[in-house]
Amino acid sequence: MTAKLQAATTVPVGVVAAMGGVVRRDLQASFRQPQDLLNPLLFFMMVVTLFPLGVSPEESFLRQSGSGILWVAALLSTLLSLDHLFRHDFDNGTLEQLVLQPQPLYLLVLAKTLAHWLVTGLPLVLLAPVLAVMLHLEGNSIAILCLTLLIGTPVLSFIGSVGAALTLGLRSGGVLLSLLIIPLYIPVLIFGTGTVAAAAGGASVGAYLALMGAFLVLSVTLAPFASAAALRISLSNS
Amino acid sequence: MTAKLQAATTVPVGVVAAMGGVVRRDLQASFRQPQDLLNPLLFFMMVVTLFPLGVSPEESFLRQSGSGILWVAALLSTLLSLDHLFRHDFDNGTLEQLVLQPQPLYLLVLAKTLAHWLVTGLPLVLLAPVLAVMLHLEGNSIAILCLTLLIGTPVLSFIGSVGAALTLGLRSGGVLLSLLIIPLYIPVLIFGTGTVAAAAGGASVGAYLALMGAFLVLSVTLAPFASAAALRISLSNS
Amino acid sequence: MSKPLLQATNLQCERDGRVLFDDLSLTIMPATLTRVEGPNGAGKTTLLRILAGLNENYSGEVHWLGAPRAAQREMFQRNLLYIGHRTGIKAALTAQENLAALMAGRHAVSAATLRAALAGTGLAGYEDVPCSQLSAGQQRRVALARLLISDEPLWILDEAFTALDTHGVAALERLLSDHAQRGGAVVVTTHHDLEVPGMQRIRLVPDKVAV
Amino acid sequence: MSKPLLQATNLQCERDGRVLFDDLSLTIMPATLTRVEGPNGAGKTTLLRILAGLNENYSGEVHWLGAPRAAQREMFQRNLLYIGHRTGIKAALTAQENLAALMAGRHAVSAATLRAALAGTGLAGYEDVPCSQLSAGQQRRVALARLLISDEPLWILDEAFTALDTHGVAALERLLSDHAQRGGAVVVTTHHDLEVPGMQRIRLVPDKVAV
Amino acid sequence: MSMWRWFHKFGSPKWFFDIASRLIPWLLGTGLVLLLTGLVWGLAFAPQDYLQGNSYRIIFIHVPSAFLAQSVYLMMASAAVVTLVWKMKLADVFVQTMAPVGALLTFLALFTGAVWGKPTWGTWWVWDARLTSMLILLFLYCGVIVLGRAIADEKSSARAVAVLVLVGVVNIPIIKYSVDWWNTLHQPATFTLTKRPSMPVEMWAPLLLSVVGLYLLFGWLTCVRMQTGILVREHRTSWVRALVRSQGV
Amino acid sequence: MQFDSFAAFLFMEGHGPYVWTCYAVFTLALVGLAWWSLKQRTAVIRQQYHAQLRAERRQASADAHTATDGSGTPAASFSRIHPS
Ligand code: HEM
Ligand SMILES: Nc1ncnc2c1ncn2[C@@H]1O[C@H](COP(=O)(O)OP(=O)(O)OP(=O)(O)O)[C@@H](O)[C@H]1O
Ligand SMILES: Nc1ncnc2c1ncn2[C@@H]1O[C@H](COP(=O)(O)OP(=O)(O)OP(=O)(O)O)[C@@H](O)[C@H]1O
Ligand SMILES: [Mg+2]
Ligand SMILES: [Mg+2]
Repeated sequence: MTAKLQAATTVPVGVVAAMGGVVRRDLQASFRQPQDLLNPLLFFMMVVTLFPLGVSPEESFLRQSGSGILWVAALLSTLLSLDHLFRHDFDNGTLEQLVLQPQPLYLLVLAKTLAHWLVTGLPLVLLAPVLAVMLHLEGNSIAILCLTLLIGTPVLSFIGSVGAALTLGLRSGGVLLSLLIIPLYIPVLIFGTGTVAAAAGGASVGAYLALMGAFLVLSVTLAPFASAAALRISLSNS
Repeated sequence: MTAKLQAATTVPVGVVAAMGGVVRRDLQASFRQPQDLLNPLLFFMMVVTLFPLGVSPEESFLRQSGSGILWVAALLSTLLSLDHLFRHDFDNGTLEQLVLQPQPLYLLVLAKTLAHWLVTGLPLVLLAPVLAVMLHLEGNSIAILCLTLLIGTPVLSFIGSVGAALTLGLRSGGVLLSLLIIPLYIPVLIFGTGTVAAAAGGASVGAYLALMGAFLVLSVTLAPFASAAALRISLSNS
Repeated sequence: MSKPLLQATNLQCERDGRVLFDDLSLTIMPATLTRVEGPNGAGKTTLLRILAGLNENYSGEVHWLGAPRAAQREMFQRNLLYIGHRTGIKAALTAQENLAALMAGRHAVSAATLRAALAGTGLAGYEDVPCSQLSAGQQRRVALARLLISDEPLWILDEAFTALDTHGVAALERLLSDHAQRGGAVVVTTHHDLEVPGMQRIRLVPDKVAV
Repeated sequence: MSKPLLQATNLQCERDGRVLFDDLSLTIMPATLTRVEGPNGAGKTTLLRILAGLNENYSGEVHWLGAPRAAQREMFQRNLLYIGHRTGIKAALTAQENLAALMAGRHAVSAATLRAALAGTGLAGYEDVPCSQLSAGQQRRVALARLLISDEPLWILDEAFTALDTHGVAALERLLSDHAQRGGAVVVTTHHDLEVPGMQRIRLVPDKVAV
Repeated sequence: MSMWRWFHKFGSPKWFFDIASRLIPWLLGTGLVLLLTGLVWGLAFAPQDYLQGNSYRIIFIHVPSAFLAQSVYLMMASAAVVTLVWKMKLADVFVQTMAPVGALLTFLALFTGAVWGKPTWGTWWVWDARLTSMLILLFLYCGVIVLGRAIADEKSSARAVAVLVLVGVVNIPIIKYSVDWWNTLHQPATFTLTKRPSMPVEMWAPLLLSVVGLYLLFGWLTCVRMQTGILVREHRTSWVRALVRSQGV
Repeated sequence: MQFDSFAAFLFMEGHGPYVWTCYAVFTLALVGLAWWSLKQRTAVIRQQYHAQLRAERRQASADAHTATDGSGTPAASFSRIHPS
């Protein structure tokens, strides 16, 4: 590998390869620190178990509010994990290097957010059926619930990435991040639980799912732009 | 203040003054600006808002589960904030300096945890009545609820401090310890909501409150020892 | 090759109400080593981050190979190697994984090359140790290993010599002047007295009239 | 005053399966300056943290004024000033608040003294700036300001000269040898060539039999 | 080009400062007269509502606050676009100085609504679509304020807040739509704000007066607060220094 | 006037407390905001005025020092502080 020592005129590593690199590296780092992986999951489980304990263990209550509880819990665990999305990388300088990579930043941010979802959102979707059974939800509702979580949790990650990027250098990070993001999460929450309620009421859920799909497409395409802009701002300030 | 340059034989700053110093400094750092005081309040309010939106806005449901929701939200806010209890100080080296202060470490840790409660627990107790009204709780229940939160939130902070100290350095130990802390939170939650339910049912709450008081005394006296030991381990390891 | 690599004109930057520099112009030619000097707080880091495109809170113009940098951001970044105060090393990954990650978006390198680069900075035997278990100087060495396999012409290094022992400092000095001799450009800050023949200097003098 | 301040016997420490030092004994007398030397990764930081009582993963004995340290922890800590890689500066607090916080458990100092100490490290005018807005060197200066108002006899400083500009380095060197001359003891690591008359050296040689 | 020059001129802080100085007395005078007329008329002279009795008189402050609370966010969003695209300082001054005003108006709408709810609905609060979306608007405002103050650097703070306001404004219609939908899904329509008898002129005339009056007062507040913001940001320019010299005590 | 007496006006058939709290809070909030905004403006002007005076004084003393030091800034002495 002899150095060419003249301005390179091509970007030899393709965008897709670079995005793959980002995902692989983030997954690697997460699996090295398993407690980072498990924390959101444990949190999710705990929030869900708190309701039978703290509110009421009655089957009718749980059946009625189970899907709402699972959704709120999923939302909160995503929120909890968002603080880590960029902060470690910011502190150790990896983020600077990401911004300086010769690929469009918003694609790299997209890859990073995707990795975040794979680590925090997906396990939660996989765990949801178990918890749903514990909350006495019915088979059909459980299937719909998991489907809405599967569509909805990436939306949460992507919207959240904007907040994480905006609050990056700031000391009051965690709480501030939640303040900025929770209002934006509300439509997802409403339609997520709404879909399950519609299914339980026997209505057709096609339209609801289409709407959630629209949220997903919107957030995946737009949020990385906003996050990339916010990251540049935060880095300028550090 | 001429330097004596020989081994000092007394500790000139008293324990109480040193503890006061720790509390003041932590409050200063949290409330750099007056509007920072608002953050935990807003956060708590938003978490509570998620439940009517996600589960059900009906008055009967909210009245029944209002106190449980508030307790769960309080528990979650505490949990979310625990990560920050020692981590910043660990990263910037303040924790090393704390450990090297010439006062007993467990008292300094006690002061630090107290500061944490003042910043995260207390505001939440103060806001709880407003949210309770929005969740349609009744006057008597509201008073009891606030009382249980006032006794219960410091317990959450103190128990949590042990977990925070342990997860600081131990990489794989983290999971184990979250698992240890969660079960410890559950009795507090059960008795907290149980007290309110008893009051709503017209039963006397004296015994419940006495028990919660016992939790408080126990956690304030024992948890700082465990946390101090955990901090030393974490620091040895870094 | 007389075309300047990087050209900045009329840079002005203020931070918390204090003007760090004003009307600063500079040209980075190929085959030069430039040292940015000044006491603590003069604005060296800020200047380097502006040149690297990390700090956008400035006014003035920056050109890359004669054209505005903003219009060719990706090409510029492809040709720039920046190492800052914070080195870009993840504590959870091993030395080799870290180096691979840093090279990922740039050009393809084989595992053997990565190991050779690490060995070149004195980390033979530490390739598979998580970086959290490396000492301060060893962590910097992981970051500096990039220099050994870089094909970027422009190097911008902030406090490049921090935490290195005497051998490390000498070896790095040689590497930097080699890079300049072979046509590359180096912009560097350091507080130890770096003296390289033909070194250019940019001196930042703090202006103390703070409001 | 010939009684040793700190005495360590038969220290042994291993980290991730590698023995850093073994059977290391040392004595820190009053009125001495000791430099711990060694290449990157030799174990300097580890040794200093053991001496300061921050790292408990070692075997061997440490005595303070002739008696086992464990039995008189608080007195020992009262007489020790340790500044590590990480300086103990909170980004959210101002320079003066940080200094006050660092002095809080030690001895009472007036606000005027704090400001004088900050001025003495060249931070006059920055007393009320949050430390997040200070440059790397300025942040270290805030931590070093403690040295100017310390009444602790034993100073343990890890990489004390990092990030300081040339003036700062020279002034700090003077301060350290003054402290030794007036009967204090300094244990320090640094990679720049510190030369003080009468300086003692502890050399850590990495044992290359890595596992 | 002429567009650019237009922006340059109207984006000049000094130009705005001078115009604002001239507008201030007019805005304050007419705003106060209209608002007070509207309120006195509404409180004392407008006829009683046959359904709600006298409690309906809260409408004369409730509706103006609610209207303005919503439109301030839209104005902030337009200003945020200008901040990001043209990097115009004035636009950021507007966003950052007016966010607290928007939050206060939102709070007033919520508070007056809550107090009104007690006599009419028998409860301080219901999780009704419109109420809930107003609460979320308050959260959005709080986020903008808190973020702006948390970032010390002026330029970074301006750009970060602009990004947040824009993300928020994209979401506002989505939130509104979803909350409307949610409410009708979960809750049988117990109360709707829109279901009311059409208002006689003696009721809507004072309402109109107070709405217009509050808008004018808002204009006055904008001028005063933006002047403060300009003074802070431009403190090193010669014209501000001269002005401070001539006015400082 | 819709009301027979001033007392009736205040009482508003039982709705007085609600109506009047609303108007009171509304007025207080707006007046408070206006007062705060005006006060902030004068405070900023006054503060900048004093800052200018201070800067001039500092400049004058710095000019006096430049003869000795050259930089006009207090150098770091790193000498120990011995307050009386
Ligand atoms: C906290 C509680 C309340 C909130 C947040 C609230 C919010 C709002 C908002 C945002 C508007 C403006 C709608 C628009 O822009 O068109 C509005 C208008 C109005 N509100 Fe409320 N409201 C509350 C309680 C009440 C109550 C209790 C009543 C009376 C029973 C009421 C009666 C009205 C009326 C009559 C209008 C004007 C109608 C219209 O323009 O659509 N509101 N309110
Ligand atoms: N994040 C920040 N926010 C606001 N101001 C800052 C920030 N970082 C640095 N500054 C200010 O900018 C000035 C220049 O800082 P910079 O880090 O560029 O200095 P430097 O020359 O690199 O110093 P050093 O030699 O100590 O690294 C400092 O005086 C500091 O007050
Ligand atoms: N947290 C840790 N866990 C395990 N091993 C570690 C840890 N930190 C350091 N080590 C190992 O201990 C050895 C000594 O590290 P130490 O930080 O003491 O070196 P040092 O002499 O201070 O080096 P430098 O000059 O680079 O600061 C290193 O080789 C490293 O492999
Ligand atoms: Mg620097
Ligand atoms: Mg070291």
